[in-house]
Amino acid sequence: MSITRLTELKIVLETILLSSSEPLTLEQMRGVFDEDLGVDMLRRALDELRDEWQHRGLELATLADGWRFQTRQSFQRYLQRINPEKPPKYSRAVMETLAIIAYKQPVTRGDIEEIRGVTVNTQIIKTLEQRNWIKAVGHREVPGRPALYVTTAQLLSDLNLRALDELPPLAELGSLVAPNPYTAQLDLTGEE
Amino acid sequence: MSITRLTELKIVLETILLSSSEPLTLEQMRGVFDEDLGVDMLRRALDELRDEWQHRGLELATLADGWRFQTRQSFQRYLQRINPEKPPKYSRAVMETLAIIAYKQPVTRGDIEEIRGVTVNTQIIKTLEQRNWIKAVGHREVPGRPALYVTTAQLLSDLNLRALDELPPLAELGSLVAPNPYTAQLDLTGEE
Amino acid sequence: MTGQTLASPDVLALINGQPLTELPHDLYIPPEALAVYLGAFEGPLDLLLYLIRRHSLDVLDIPMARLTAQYMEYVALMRKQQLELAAEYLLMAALLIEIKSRMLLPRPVQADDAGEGSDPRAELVRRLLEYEQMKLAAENLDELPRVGRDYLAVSVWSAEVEKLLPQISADDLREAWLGLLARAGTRRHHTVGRQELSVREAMGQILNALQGDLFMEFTTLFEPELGVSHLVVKFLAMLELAREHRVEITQNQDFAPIYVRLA
Repeated sequence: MSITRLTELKIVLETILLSSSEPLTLEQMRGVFDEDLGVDMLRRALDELRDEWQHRGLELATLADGWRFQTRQSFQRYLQRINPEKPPKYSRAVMETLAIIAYKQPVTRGDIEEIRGVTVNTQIIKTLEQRNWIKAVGHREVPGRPALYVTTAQLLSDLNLRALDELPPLAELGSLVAPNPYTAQLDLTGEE
Repeated sequence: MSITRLTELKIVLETILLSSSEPLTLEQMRGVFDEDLGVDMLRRALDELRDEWQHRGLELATLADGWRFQTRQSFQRYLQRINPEKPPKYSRAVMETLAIIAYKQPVTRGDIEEIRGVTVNTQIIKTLEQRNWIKAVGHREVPGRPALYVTTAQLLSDLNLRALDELPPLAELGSLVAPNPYTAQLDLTGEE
Repeated sequence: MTGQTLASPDVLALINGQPLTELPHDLYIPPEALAVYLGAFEGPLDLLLYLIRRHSLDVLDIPMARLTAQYMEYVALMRKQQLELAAEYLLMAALLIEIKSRMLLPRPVQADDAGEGSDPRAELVRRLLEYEQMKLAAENLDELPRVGRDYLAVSVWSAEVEKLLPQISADDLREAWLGLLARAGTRRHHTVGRQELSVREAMGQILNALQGDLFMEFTTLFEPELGVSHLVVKFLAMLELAREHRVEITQNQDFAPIYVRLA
């Protein structure tokens, strides 16, 4: 491909990526061109495009559901001055419910209640569904047929991740407690 | 102004303009910077920015109510080939304005600004009026006689509701908003 | 080993082999803070974890008597404050008491394979650890850079996209209110902050401290560990009291200690 062609290709890619309200997949981007572009060519153009934006306020990010331009975190302070309203901050109840679904999926409401020790407010599930971070994907075949929840690609994209395994690793259960050499002997003496 | 400063200025301007969902006024752009930029300096930077985008797919356009990046006409054919899976979303500012009008009607622009704590962009009211979701129904008899806005039957039908009282109740929302993170710290000091 | 140590009359219990001679003193919560304070817990497991972490107890070796007693104290406080006491807290209380009573029963010397006769605390420990793991995971998740909060997705205006009108639902309006509420909530809490540092209250504290003692040294009336804002408020209160002639402030010579007493 000639240099001019590659430059043109990048201009079109930049334009469609900057104006799309959703991340674009490689397939979607290929479909835009009259001729059939190889995936390799497309990737090369995207890589170059990413490099060209290296020192600017936006970055070309690769996400679970495609590519998109997004602002760099270091520019957030400027953006906040344009739009001083803060997005909602989710309560611990909402975030814990989300964490359980993310790490233990698929789970039912009962599973979440078992882990958190409290009833799960319907509003919490609704809030997460509304944000399109979780969705029901069927039922567990037990009495009551409770819905099974999983997280969505949207959640990953919103957290700037490509796959579930990029979630922060769980703390090892063992590391949550210091090993206690006396446990065996101490069953009752500690008590009475 | 040194070349570096001007370059930095342009990077910030480019970033806020590309990421803003509504056109930005010169005043809004000036308010973003720590130091007080002269209007001349700002205009010069915007002019240079416009020139830099001359041969690309977006153009920096001057509209009645401000500046914005938009795609060039000649690139529309590429955009048409992308079938977005989801329609675009309204900005938070648009949604919050609509929510305030829906729940607190009739309200003036001043009322909305009071609740949101920021100026209401004319474009937002226009967007909602064009959608035929809100309309002005008279004036409040105070100095300036500001217009009073209410929601329309069209909004209810688009939301699939029969009456305004079918809007989600507000009372139960309180519990989902995270408690102020400082509250916990304050109370814990009583502990130490 | 256990018999020896317990022989001392002052020893209340053994914690990890160390004799415990005093009950912890830090269970006290200012009553006015209780409602907010308990509101900060996500439920009985969260409260239990707090108690365990607060007292550096080993989760794998929970002293059931102490933990149950402390937990019940909280539950009693909740009832006294007429807080909406969720059933989960009472259920947990019942569970703790059940475990404690089972621990009092003689147990088989050797636990069998089926787990019968194993430590009755085991299930509680498992749940506590699992909850703590998820609680930490939630915190980490919340810290990940999030679109809309830490950065924005970019989509510039185009005539093509403009033709597609955004669709909204009633829930979107609800979500918009949530954002408004979150901000209103921040403002509301600022008011609480002001009350916390009322000059009036500080004046009362100074007058209280001066009861009984004829003179007190000026500096002893301040608590620098509470931070600058407390110092400022205390100082304002002191000036106010002097202005109202309710205290008398004296200093014999330059750089000598300043004394305060009721006027």
